[in-house]
Amino acid sequence: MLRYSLRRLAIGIGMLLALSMLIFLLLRLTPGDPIDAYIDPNIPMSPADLAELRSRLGLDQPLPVQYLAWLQQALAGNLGYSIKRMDQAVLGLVLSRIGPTVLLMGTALVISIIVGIATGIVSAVRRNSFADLSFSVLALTGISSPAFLSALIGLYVFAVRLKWMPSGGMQTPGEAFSILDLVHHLILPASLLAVAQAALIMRYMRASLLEVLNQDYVRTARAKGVVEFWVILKHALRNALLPVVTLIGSTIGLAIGGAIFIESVFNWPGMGLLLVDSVETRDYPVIMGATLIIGACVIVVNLLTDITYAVIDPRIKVA
Amino acid sequence: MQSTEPILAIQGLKTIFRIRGGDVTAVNDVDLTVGAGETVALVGESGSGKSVTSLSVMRLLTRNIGSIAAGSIRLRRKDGSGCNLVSLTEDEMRDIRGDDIGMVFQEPMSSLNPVYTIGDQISEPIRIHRGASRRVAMASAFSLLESVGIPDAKRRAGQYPHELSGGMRQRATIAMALACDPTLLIADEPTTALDVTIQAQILDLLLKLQRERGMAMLFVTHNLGVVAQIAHRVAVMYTGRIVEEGPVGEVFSNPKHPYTKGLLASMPRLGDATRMKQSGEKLAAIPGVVPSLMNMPSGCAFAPRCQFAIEACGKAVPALEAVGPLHKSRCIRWREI
Amino acid sequence: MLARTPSRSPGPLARALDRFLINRAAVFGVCLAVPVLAMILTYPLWWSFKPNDIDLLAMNSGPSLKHWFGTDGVGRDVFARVMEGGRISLLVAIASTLMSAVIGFLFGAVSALGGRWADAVGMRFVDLVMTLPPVIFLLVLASIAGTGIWPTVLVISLLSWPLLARMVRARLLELRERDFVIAARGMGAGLPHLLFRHGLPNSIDILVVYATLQIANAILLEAGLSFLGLGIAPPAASWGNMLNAARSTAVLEQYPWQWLFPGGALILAVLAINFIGDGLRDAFDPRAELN
Amino acid sequence: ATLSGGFDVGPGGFQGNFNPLAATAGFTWLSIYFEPLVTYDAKLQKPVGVLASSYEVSPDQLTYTFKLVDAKWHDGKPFTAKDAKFTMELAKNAKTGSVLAARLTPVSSVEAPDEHTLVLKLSAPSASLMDTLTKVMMLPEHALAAIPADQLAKNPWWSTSPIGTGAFKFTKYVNDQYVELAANTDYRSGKPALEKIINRYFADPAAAIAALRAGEIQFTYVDSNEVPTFKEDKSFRVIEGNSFVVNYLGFNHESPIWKDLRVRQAVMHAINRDAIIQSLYGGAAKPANCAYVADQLVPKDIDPYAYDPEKAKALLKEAGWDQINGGKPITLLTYYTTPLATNVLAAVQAMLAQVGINVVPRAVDAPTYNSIVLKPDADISQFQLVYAGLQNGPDAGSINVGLNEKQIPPAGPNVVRARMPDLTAALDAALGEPDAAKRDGRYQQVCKVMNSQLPWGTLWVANRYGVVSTKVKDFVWTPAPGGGPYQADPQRWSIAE
Amino acid sequence: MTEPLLSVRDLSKSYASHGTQLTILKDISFDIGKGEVVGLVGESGSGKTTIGRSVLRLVEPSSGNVRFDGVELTGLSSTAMRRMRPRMQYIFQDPFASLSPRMTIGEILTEGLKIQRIGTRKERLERARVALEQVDLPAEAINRYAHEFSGGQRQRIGIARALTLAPELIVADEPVSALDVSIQAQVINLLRDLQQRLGLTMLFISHDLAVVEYICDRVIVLYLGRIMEIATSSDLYARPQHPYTRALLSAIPSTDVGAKRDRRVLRGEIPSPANPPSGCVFRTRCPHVIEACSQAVPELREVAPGHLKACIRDDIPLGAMP
Ligand SMILES: Nc1ncnc2c1ncn2[C@@H]1O[C@H](COP(=O)(O)OP(=O)(O)OP(=O)(O)O)[C@@H](O)[C@H]1O
Ligand SMILES: Nc1ncnc2c1ncn2[C@@H]1O[C@H](COP(=O)(O)OP(=O)(O)OP(=O)(O)O)[C@@H](O)[C@H]1O
Ligand SMILES: [Mg+2]
Ligand SMILES: [Mg+2]
Repeated sequence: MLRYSLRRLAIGIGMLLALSMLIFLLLRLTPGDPIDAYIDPNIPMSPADLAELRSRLGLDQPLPVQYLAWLQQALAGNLGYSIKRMDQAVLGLVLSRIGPTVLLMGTALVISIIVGIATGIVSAVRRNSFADLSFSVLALTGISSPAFLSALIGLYVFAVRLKWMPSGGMQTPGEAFSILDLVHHLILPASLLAVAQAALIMRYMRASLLEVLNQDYVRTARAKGVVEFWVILKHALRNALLPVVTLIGSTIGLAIGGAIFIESVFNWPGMGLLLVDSVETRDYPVIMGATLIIGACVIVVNLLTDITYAVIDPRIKVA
Repeated sequence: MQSTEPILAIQGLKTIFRIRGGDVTAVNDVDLTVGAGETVALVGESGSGKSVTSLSVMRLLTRNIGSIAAGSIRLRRKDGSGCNLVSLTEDEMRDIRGDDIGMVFQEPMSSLNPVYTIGDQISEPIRIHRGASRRVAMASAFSLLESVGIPDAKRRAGQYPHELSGGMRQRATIAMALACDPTLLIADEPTTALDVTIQAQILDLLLKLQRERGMAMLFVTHNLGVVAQIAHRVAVMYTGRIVEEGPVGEVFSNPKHPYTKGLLASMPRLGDATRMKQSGEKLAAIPGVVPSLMNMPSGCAFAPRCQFAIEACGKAVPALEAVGPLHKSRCIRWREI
Repeated sequence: MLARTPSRSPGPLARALDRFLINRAAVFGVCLAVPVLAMILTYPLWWSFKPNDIDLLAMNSGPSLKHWFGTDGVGRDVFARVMEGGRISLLVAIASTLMSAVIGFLFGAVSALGGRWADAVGMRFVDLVMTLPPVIFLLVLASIAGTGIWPTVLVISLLSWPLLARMVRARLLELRERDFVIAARGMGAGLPHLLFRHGLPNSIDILVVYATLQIANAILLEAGLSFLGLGIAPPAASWGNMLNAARSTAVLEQYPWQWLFPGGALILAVLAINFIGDGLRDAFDPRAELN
Repeated sequence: ATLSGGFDVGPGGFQGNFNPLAATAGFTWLSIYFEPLVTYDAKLQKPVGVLASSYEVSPDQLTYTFKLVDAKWHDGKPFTAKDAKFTMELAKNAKTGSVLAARLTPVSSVEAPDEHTLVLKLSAPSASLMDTLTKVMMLPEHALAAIPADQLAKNPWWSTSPIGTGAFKFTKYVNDQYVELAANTDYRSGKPALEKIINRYFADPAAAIAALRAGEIQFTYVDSNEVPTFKEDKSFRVIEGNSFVVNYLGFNHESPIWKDLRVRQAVMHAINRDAIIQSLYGGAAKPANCAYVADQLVPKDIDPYAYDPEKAKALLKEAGWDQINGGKPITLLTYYTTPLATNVLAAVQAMLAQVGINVVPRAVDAPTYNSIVLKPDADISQFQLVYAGLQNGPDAGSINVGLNEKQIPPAGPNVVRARMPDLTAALDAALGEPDAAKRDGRYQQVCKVMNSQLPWGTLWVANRYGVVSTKVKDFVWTPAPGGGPYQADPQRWSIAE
Repeated sequence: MTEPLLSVRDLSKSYASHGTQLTILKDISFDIGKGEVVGLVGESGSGKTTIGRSVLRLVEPSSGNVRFDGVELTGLSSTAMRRMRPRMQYIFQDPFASLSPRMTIGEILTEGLKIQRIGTRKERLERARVALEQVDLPAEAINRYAHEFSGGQRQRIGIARALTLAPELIVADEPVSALDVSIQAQVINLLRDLQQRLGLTMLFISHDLAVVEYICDRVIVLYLGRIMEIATSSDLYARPQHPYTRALLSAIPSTDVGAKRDRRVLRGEIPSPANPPSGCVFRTRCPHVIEACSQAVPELREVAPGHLKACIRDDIPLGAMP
């Protein structure tokens, strides 16, 4: 297992390198570059001036040269400097976003895993009951609502109308930091995010559990006099977990990328906001840096998921 | 310990399956009693309803598909109280399962949970019904494994079902059923996957437990040798009905139903083989096919294959008649057999 | 007991249909889907407004007898747009769901059943695709593929399959150790046989859930694409870009019919598809309990 | 008291930018703690002094002399002409990342003859120099001199400890959340009324509106279609102003389909601009028949291009539109993605369709747009038509870059590739006019040429809006392009508790 | 004898489990001639299934070779192997796990034909029907699912599946243990019939020594992954040479109620494959063990024509009691 993990991690590093090249290439293929993004089309500048700005950033160099220059900076440890926020090193910029993202996504994930698995189990066990139908309808409604819409509606209901929650941000401006304040700002976006994720988890949990409930070993467990609750939770659930774990794994992996809509409506200073912002401004170094860090997370989480498979189901061999 | 009241008394049991095109009666009008310290063997045609009878006693038929349509199943519990399993609630039933009744399922692979070690699965009923701690329960699991003849029990307990051979899995399920010293053990073909030495060992173990604790056993098997060795009484089933029942010696030496007779005749006997091979003689099988449950003949279900069949056989289902002390047969011509 | 004449037991399809028909939720789904589909397909025949006709004098008017669902910010009839949007959104969603389900299933199943190397290479590729930031990916694809229905379908499909691939793989990793799969191998089954005769039926539950969720996801993703100059170019209607109108606070608050109706249509469609999907899954699962 | 606002929301904002040298927008906020030598008055009509108490221009338009006021940096050090010279040199030096460098090329030398005098020498007269100077925020030499020019932009000074001379001083920036300023009690025009000003960042304008209505902020920019909600609400005051951006349909003159003037005229006649303005903009825009709408720049006798689809059809017929293009789809490229713009384009498309011009809008993000239209060898099929805007004020000469033949890419951003000698001549004449009094007349000529030759299908100049809580007093905000700067007098802002 | 149909040489198999290496099979060698039925008996867990599966490469052996009809199976490419597959079939021990829960019996039975592209759909169904009849199942079973059948019925479906491809070699892993004796008799008769008519070759794994005696020409006795004895069945049952074989034979229960035979239930623990005893692996439970048994692994040697045993003692009288 350890050797396998190490090998996968080694492959992962290679993949990150490949990823960086791929993204580098993709970025050059995207229409518009940082300089194009820098100017407001209403207040235009001449292409000649822009070319001057480009050459100052080295954007006129041949691609391999640019890539090597980036790689050199990246390996030097700070992943280069942002083009838009020239005073900030990418590594710092990205790292400062990871905290808020982990906080937001982590909270949302914890809520959604608990809620999603619990409702999924109830739905599967009480199939076609009222509870199942209402959970299903709720979940599908959650899945069918665009994130920006639910975020805006949430904002309107809870911040503007009821005034229970602040309208966004991570802390009250101008006040000293306090945990309570943070939690107050966290609840709304985290729960909105959790709804959609929980709905996904619920659907897969339900389907997968239904598949397992008819198995003979579930009957064996009943024959042993195991309480129905534990029959489901211990004997059936674990066998049904693989797809759900996969789903949760990829959600976690991608969570580092932040939640674009929620973060932008709630102005949560996370990775999603950073990424969108840097894409809008074609801030190449930031995009590369952020992507690599997200990529590293995805790779690690996928590895963990694969190991989890083997832990959950001994018949599956990693390696 | 000895009480006249049997541990298990099944009366008029009828179990049906709902499938498209109507109901299928898999078990029909089955009466069966098992006393303390007694072993009743259930033999018969494959598909005749032996497993379904066992599942009915455990009330573990697939919900919404299989159900008990009629009859009563009375059980005398460990504490001496009696109850009718058919009318118990699911909660009360749960107390009984695994504690008063242990069950060995026929399918050793699929009835073991693939994701838990067998040690864990064997110790589970002990934890549930005895409230034992994990460590204590595990320790009992080791000794259970040893008693069913699995060497190196500690290591085996840590293995997963797919890492065991077929026989070991089967022994693990036996250990699991015995975990709480049940008063009634329902064993559905517990030794089919076992080689004769292990089989002998298991049978010895069961006999020992029975002697020590007065355990009642309902033993489903195809192996008539095993029946002879372990059972006191034998019930022969054919298409959902008991066709003959009686003390083993009596039934084997003096079968009073043509099916039982055919069954005994088809058994290969050690030592006959060489002779039969040389003479090109075949094993005596019962001619004809088993009628499908969806499509049962009226009257005696065995009549189409029966060499003794007469017209009356096709008229009505024969009653289970006493043909001797404790010996019953469901054949109108038992006297001629 | 009367002798019954031997009746042939019904085939698997008949039994599946039977199971489907006794599933109330599934029948409800069909009852929901069929009229809605019929309406969407025939609306030009019986509805007088066209989806793209503007009427600046009648803009932002609420539901009325004339305009059942009201009008939007340039006075187009919301009902006509919901119908027209339904055509486009459902086409995009169903096509892209099919496509991504095929890709995802094949990738996952080949990884799980095709041996060590297929697994290693396939899954690392999935990792790579999962790590690509979707926005970048979209921008590039947008500049290559342009707008329109089929580029949109392509883009959405390419974006959505990795999760399915991993889930299918997880399911089949366990399946490949089962005796009946070994039995098929023992009869000389090649990869295609394992994929379609064993892999597919045994991951059908995942596929069904994926498909229903992906339909919703695709419709919403299409809406997101229009920000990047991809997707269904306005003024062509799609449920997604109609929902986008709610980004304006005024529409969100004062003209709710402009997003409630497409939103409601979307939810109804997803519910119907889900119930039908669940029903089909149950119908083809021989062990599922009847209810 | 604290005033919170979304100062960087909307088109004039530039969230996360702290470096005025690199700023293309965001001056509303930057000019609260930095100050330029001169700025526009609050109506954006003429430049007035800020750190310069007065200035003189030599008759040949080649020497500008500024007298500087007595001011102090936030750290207490005096502001001198040396600082001004230092700043001008930074701004001229492209290595610092200055976006002003190109516009300051006419400045050949910067002199500081004494503590309070700054002299700029020009190599050629420049009508837009004053406009440019409003954007040059003075920077402290003592804090920045040690940093090499090419490292300046990367220095964390900008977002951690910048000092300026303004009424408020920088206290802190919380990543992507807000910037906080505190009153500069030593401010030369008196102690500010507010204790703190907070600029909250909003990634989504709708969220800013929510915060405003929740009472968490007192001011933000709003899109015109959000205005009606606030107009009725007594607790808010709506501030309206000219956006100084003219919206137009830019004909790609390299595309053969627009060669015929009658086709372009037909486009103008086919679009019911009044209806769009009335319904979609709620009346908050002025139809434009050339790049200008200001009375002094628009001659009386120009063609109003009234809505007349019949005439449009007739013109197209005359021109032989069926042969030129007919019903083939024409890509209409735009970088406007707001809900309002989506509606406008839907209306425009429907109106053009009525006369037989089939345009297909394609909205892309700004970088994509720029990369398509600014490419010297641009692909015509990607943008036969653009829906865009161009700054037309406060300096009327701003539009030159978009229309002058000499500005065709790569030389400049004349993205429609208009090659109209008359127009170029008119523009050159207006820009070269040294006499301020005659300048308006010159621009009227530009307007006239545009109106008759239609390099663009000019549409309208829309208003822009800010909404401020009525609790806030003496608040000055003008929806200037790029956020200003202009004379906002933040030291006078106050808030009623 | 001409070249045997199946020839197994030095087959070994080990699993890594919990960090230790378990040697499940060690140096197994035997031949099966064409048309021959060879029984494989042995204690549960001794590796019978593993041999059966390794022979057909359903699990990959760790080392050793398997030749089938002159073709070296080990090392054959997967495509080439697939082409060989229909000629050799496996009947699974566990009738529950080896039938797909999602296929009807018809689909299960025609699967092999379909894989091998044999016949039209109708012909395939016809063959499936014939196979069902052969194992005495009603034709209507074709549209039902495996879980609707009893254990014995499923076992027969498994047998029918192996037969549809008309293989030359069948490895039957306890094919009749779940069947009642009358069906068992039918199936045995069927298998014998096929063997005689078509020259079917079979490796027959079973616990039921009576069945083995009846159906097999030769018998291999396995203990802890090693071959203990090989002999023709008449020879083996009449003159068992290895102490383990003798113990096995004596443990067979008989139907004669009360006739307690001298059952020699083996005492002692079955050693674990994780640390097998040195020398003869059976010595820890052998009633006739002597010092020398622990010294060296006994060779499998011929003690009479066609009768091989792996025991160093030749001096144990038949029927000797410990
Ligand atoms: N879920 C089900 N649906 C329909 N029929 C069923 C179902 N389960 C069992 N049956 C039918 O019930 C009958 C009795 O089956 P049962 O399992 O009791 O047989 P058995 O006597 O245990 O046979 P064996 O010895 O082969 O295990 C069989 O004919 C079988 O086809
Ligand atoms: N995947 C595996 N991992 C580890 N050990 C295994 C695995 N599969 C089989 N074994 C071990 O191999 C040994 C032989 O197993 P096998 O199934 O061949 O026995 P068998 O002779 O067929 O027994 P039975 O008669 O009980 O079916 C057993 O000790 C078993 O635990
Ligand atoms: Mg059974
Ligand atoms: Mg085995």
